[in-house]
Amino acid sequence: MDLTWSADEQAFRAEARAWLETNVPPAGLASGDTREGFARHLEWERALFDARWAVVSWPQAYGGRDASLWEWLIFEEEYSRAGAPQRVTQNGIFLLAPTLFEFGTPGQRDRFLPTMASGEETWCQGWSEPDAGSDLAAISSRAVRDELAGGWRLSGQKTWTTRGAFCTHLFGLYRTDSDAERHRGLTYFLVPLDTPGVTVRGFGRLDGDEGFADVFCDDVFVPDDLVLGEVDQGWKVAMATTGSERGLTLRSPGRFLATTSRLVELARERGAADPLVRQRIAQGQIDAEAYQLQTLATVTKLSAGEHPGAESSLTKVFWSELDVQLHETALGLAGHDAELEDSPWMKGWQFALSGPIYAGTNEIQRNVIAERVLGLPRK
Amino acid sequence: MDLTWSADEQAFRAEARAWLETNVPPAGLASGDTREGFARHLEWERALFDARWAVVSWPQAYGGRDASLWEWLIFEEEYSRAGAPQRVTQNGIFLLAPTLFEFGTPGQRDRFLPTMASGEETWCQGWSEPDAGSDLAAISSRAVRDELAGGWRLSGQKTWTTRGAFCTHLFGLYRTDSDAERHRGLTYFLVPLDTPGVTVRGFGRLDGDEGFADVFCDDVFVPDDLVLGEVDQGWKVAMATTGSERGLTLRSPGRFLATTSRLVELARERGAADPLVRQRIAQGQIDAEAYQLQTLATVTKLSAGEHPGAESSLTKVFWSELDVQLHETALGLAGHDAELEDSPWMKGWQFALSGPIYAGTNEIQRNVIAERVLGLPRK
Amino acid sequence: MRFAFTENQLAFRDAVHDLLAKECPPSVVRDAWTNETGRSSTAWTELAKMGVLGALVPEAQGGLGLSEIDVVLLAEETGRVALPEPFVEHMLVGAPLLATEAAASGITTVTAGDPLVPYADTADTIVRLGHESFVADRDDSTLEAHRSVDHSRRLFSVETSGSPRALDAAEVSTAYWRGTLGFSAQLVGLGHHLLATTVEYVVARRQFGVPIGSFQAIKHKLADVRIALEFAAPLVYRAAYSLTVSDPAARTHVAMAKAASADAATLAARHALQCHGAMGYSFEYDLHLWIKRVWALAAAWGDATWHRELVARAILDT
Amino acid sequence: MRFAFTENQLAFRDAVHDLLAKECPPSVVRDAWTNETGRSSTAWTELAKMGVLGALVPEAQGGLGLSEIDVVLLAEETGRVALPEPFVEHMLVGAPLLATEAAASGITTVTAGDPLVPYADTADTIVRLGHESFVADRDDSTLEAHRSVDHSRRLFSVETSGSPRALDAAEVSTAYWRGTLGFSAQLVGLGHHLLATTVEYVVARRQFGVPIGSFQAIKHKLADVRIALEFAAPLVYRAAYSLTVSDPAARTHVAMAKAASADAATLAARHALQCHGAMGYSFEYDLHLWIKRVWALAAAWGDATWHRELVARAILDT
Repeated sequence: MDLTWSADEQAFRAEARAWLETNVPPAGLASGDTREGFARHLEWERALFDARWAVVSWPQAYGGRDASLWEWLIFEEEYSRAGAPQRVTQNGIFLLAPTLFEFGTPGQRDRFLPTMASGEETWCQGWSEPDAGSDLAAISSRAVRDELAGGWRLSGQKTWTTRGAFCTHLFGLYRTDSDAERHRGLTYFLVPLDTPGVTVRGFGRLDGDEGFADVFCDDVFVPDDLVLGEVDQGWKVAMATTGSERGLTLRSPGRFLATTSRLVELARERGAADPLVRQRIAQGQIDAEAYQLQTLATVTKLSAGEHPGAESSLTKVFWSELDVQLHETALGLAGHDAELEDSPWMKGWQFALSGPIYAGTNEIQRNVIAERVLGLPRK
Repeated sequence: MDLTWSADEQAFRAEARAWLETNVPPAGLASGDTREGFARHLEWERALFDARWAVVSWPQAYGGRDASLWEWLIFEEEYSRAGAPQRVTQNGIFLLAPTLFEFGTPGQRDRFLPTMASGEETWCQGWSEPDAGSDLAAISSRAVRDELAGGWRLSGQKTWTTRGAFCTHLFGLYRTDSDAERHRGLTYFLVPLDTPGVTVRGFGRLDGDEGFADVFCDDVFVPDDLVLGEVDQGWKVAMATTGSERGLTLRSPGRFLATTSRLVELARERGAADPLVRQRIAQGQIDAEAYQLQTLATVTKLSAGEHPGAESSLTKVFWSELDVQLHETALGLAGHDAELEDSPWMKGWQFALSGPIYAGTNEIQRNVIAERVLGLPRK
Repeated sequence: MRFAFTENQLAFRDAVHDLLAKECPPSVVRDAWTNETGRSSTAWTELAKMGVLGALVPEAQGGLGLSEIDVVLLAEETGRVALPEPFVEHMLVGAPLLATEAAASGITTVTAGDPLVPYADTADTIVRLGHESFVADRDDSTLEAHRSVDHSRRLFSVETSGSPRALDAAEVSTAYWRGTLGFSAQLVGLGHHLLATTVEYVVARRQFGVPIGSFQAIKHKLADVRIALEFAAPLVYRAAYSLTVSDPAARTHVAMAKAASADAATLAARHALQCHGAMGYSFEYDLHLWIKRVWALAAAWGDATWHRELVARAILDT
Repeated sequence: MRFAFTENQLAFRDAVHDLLAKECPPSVVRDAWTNETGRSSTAWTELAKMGVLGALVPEAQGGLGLSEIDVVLLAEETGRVALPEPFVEHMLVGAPLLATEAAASGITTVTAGDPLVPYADTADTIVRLGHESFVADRDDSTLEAHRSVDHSRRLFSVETSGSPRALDAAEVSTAYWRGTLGFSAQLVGLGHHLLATTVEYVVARRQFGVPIGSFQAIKHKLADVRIALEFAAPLVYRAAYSLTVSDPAARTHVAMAKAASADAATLAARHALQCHGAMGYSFEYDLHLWIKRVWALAAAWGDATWHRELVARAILDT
C-alpha cells in the first residue's frame, strides 16, 4: 500500500490546480439545465478543451492528455475542489465516449470524438421511454430496415432525456428485431437531432429548469454508419456504457469531498456546536473519504488490468445516498432559511434527489447487488 | 373527544394501583423463561388470580371482573407502571382465551378457562414448525381420524414454542385433510402435554434461557372434545387468535410508557445533557404516547362495536420497532457497560429483538399493510 | 374517555373537504405558482362564506366561537389539497388574536421566528411572533419579495414604519402554539395525499410486466409511510384537544405533534418521489407541488429536531 | 499510489485464514462460552508458533518486526471466525508495548477506559489505558469476574496490589490507537461472516414455496450490509497504513475506521438476526455467538458516536 502521489502526479495536480484557479468563473454560471445557462457552459467547455482539460484521459489525438486513471482522478478532484461548473457534456464524454472507444469504428471515432471533446456537438442519452424506465429492456421504439437507402428508419418516443432540448445529438437504443424479446434485438444508434422527423420538447425537472426532454422520432432515417456496434447487439453495447455511468466516471469522489468541505464551512460559520449536527457532518466526512478510498482500491485493480463488475452497483447506491445526506444536513443547518429557493443547498438538494432514481434506481441496484454480488436467487 | 377518566375508572385505577403497590415483588422474579423462574411466576399468577386481577376483562364466573376495554387498558397500564412480572400465562390468557370465548363449546370454556386464569394449567402455542415459520400455512403436522376411539391421532413437530418446556397444554394447528393445500384442511386442537406420545424438548432463546421448545407428537390421541371450532376450519379459528396477538391484547401501551419512564430515569441519572441522547429519548416518549393515543382511538372504535382489521399490522410493526429503539438508546447510554449481561437493559434488548420476528415478522406485516390496508397488488 | 371526533366535527370536516375538492383541485395549486398572489381564486372566499375563516373568533365578534379541536381536521383538509392560502396564519392565529369583526373577514398573516412573512402582500394585517412580537398594518409596511421553493408560498421581508401594537407573552404563546398545531395538521393532510397519490401511481405503473406496486421494496416503503401517518395523526388530534381544554402539558403535546407530523410528511415526500421515479421528478407532474409544501412546512415554526428538544426539556429537565 | 496489499501481506493473511479455519471452527467458539478460560484450546498456541502473536514486536526482541498494515488483515480474519482470545489486546497492543521476548510468548491483556479487563485471569500481564495507565503483573492483582453478554469474553475488575509500571502519554496513545484499529478490523471480519452465513441461510431456507432470499425485503437488507462493509473496510485499511507511516491524521483515520466498522457490523448483526427469524433467535444455532461479539466490540474502546465526535473535532474545531 502506498497512499502517496508520485512527483509526476503532484506536478500534474499542480498544473491542473493552477489553471483552474485562474480560469474557473468565480461567480459560477447559470444552471446548465436552462437554454441560456447551457450556452454559457459550452463556452466554459470550450475553454477547458482549448487548454486540453476537457478529456484528460483520452488520447492526445482527440484532444486529451493520455492521462492515467490516477491523473484523471486527480483532475476530477481538483475540478470539484475548484467549484468548477457542472459538465454539460458529461453524457457524451463519460457515457458515450467509452462505448465509442470500445465498439466504434475508426471512422466513427474520428467523426464524433473531437467535436464531442470541444463541445461543438453535444450528446444526450436516449434510453428511457414512457414505459421503459427502471425496466430498460422494455424499450419499444423501433428501427425498420431501409435496405435501399442503406440505413434504418427510427420511430418512437424517448423521454426524461437529460438536457435533450439543448443537445445536437442523441445516442439511443431502438428495437431492430421486433420478434426478439426484452433485451434482445436492440440496436445502438447515433442520431443527429437535426435529422428530419425528429421533434424535441424540453420540460422541467424537479427544480423547474428545462433539464428533461421528450425526443420523438417519426420515420427518421439513420444511415448504417451511425449504428454503434453490431445490429441487434445494442444491449451489450449499452451495458458497457451503463457500467461507466454507475461506476468510476460520473461521480468522482472529489465531488463529495468538495460538498463535504462546503458543509464543514457552513457548520463552522454557524458555530458547529450542536452534537447532533457534528455527528452528521462527521459521518459525511467519513463516508466521503470511504468513497474516495474505495475508488482508490478500484483504480488500483483497474490499473492492474482487472475489470469492474457488478460492484459498481454498490458505488452507485453509496454515493447517491451520501449526496442526499450531505444536502439534508446542510438544509437542517439552514433552519427556516432552508425553504428559500436561491440557496445553493436547496438547488443541490433537489439535484441530489435524482441520484437514487437515475442510472438505474437504487432499488434496482440493490437487486443487482443481492443477485450478482451476493448470489441470491432472482425468483 | 374526552380524554378524561370517569370517577368509576379512576376508582378502578386506584384499586389496581394500591393492590399492585402492596403485592408486586419488589426485587422482581427470576426469568420466566427458566424452569425455576417459571415456577416463581406461577405463584405470582396465583396471587393475581386470588385477588381477581388475573383476567380482569373476563366474566366473573371465570375469575374476572367483567372489566370494560377501558378498565382493562387501565389495569395493563398500572401493571406495567408497577414493574410487575411478565405474564407467563399470556399465551393462554391473551391468545387462546379469546378464541375459546368465540369458538369454544360451553364445556370447553368451563373446562379450561378457570384453570387457565388461575395458572393451574398453562398453555403454549403450537403454530410454528421447522418448515412453517413466516409461512404459517405450510404446516405439515397431521391429525389422522380415529373413528373408533372418537378422536384424532396427532403426529409431527412444533418448534420455537414459547415456554413449551414448562407448560401443561398446547393449542396448535394440525392438518386433518391431507389433500387440502395451504391454509385449508387445518384443525385447531387442544393438547394436554402429558398425553402419551408427546415429547417436549426445551431449548434456549437468544439470551440462553430455555424459553423455546420442540413439541413432538407421535401418534398422540386427542378426543373430539379437544377440537376447537370445526374440523378443517382451524385456519379461520387461528386467525382470530392471531388478530389478538398482533393487536390490543399482548402489547399494552403501558409497557412502552413504563420502559420510556425507566429510560428517562436512566438518562437523568447520567446527566441528560447530550443533545443526541435527548433527541432519541424525546422520540421514544413521542412514540410511546403516539402508541397510547392510537390505542385509545382503537378502543373507542371497538367500544362502538367496530371490528379491528388489518390495521393491527400497523400496530405490531410500530411497537416492536419502538421497543428496539428504546433499548438501543438505553444501551447507548450505558457505554462500555452495555455489554454486561446482568443489566436489565441487555436482557430487555435481547427480548425486544424478538419483537420484529415473532407473531408474523415485520416483513410479513408490511406486506399485509401494503396489500390489505393500502390495496397494493399481491403479485 | 373517548378518542374520536363528534358527528358535528366530522360533518364540518366533510363540508370543507367537499368545498376544497371543488375549489382547490391541483390545477388551482399549480396556478398559484405563477399567478400574481400565489393564492387560490375562489377557495378563500368560499371558506369565508362558510364561516371557516372566523371559526375561532368568538361569536360576539362575528365568528363561530369554536375551539382548536373543532378545526384541526379542517387544517388537515387544507393540507391534503395543498391549499395555497395563509389558512393557518389567518384562521388559527390572526383572526382569533385580533378577534374583531374585520379580522374574520380580512386577511391576517403571521410569521414565527422567521423574518420572512408568507402572503404579506395580500394580507391586511401582519403579525410577527418572536424576538419582537407585534401586529402591524400592511399599509404601514414596506415589503421585499423572497422566493420559497414552494412558489405558491409568497414570502416577504417586512419593514414597518407605523407604530405596531405590541403583543404580550400570553398572546404570543397562544398564537404560536395554535399556528404550530395548524401546520402539524396540514402536514398530516399533505402526507396522506402523497401516500394516496403514490399508491395510485404504483398500482397503475407497470414495469417488468407487473405493477411496480407488487414489488416488496415499494410495498415496504409505503407501509412505512402509512405507519408514520397512523401514529402522527393521534398526536395532532390530542394536541388540539389539549389546547382546547388548556391542559398544562398542551405545549409539549403540540411540540410532539409537530415533530411527528413533520417527520411523517417528510418520509411521505421522500418515498413518494422515489416510488414515482423520473415521473415524479418532472415539473409538469403535480407531485412536486405537495413535496415542496412539505419541505416548507416541515421547516416552518420549528423543525422536528427543534420540537423534539422542547419535548426533551419537558421530560428530562423538570 | 497503490491501495492494495502486497503479495506477502495477502499470503500471511491466507496462512492465518487456513490456520483459523482448522483451529477455530464454530465449535471452538461455542466451547469457549462454557470452558474454564473462555479461550480456544489450540488456536492461540498455533498462532504463536506461526509468529503471529509477536508480529509487531521488533525482530531484536524475538518478534517479526512488522507494522500495522502487515497485520490488519490478520485481525480481520480473527474477527471472521470470532476467535475467542485476547488477540487484539495481546498482538496489537500488549506485545509491542512490552516488546520483550517474554511478551511475544506470554499473554498480555488490555483495557481502555473500561474498568473491566477481558481474559485477565489467564493473562500474564495486565495493561490499563485510561485515567491511570499502567502495566501490572496478573500475579499482583486481585480479580473479580463479571459477565459479558458474549460469554467467551471473560471480564474482570482488577485491583493491583503491586507497584505497576506507569505508562507515558506516547505509549498510551500508540497502544490505544493500535487496539482500536484491531477491533475495527475484527468488526469488519465479523460483519463479513454474518453476511456470508445469512446469505447461505436465505438461499437454503424456503417459505411460500421459494427461497426467502428471493424476496426483495431480504435482498435489500443484505445489499445494505454488503454496501456498509464495502465502504468500512477501506477506512480500516487506510487507518492501518496511516499508523504505519505515522500520518499526522492517523488518529482521526482510526476513529473513522472504528465508527464505520462498528456501524457496519451492527447492521450486519441486526439484519442477520432478522433474516434468520426464530432460527437465529435460538441459542443452539451459532449465529448469536457472532452477534454478541459484535455487540461487545462495537461498544468497546469507544462506540461509533464517540469516535464520530473525535472526527468532528478534527474537522470542525481545528
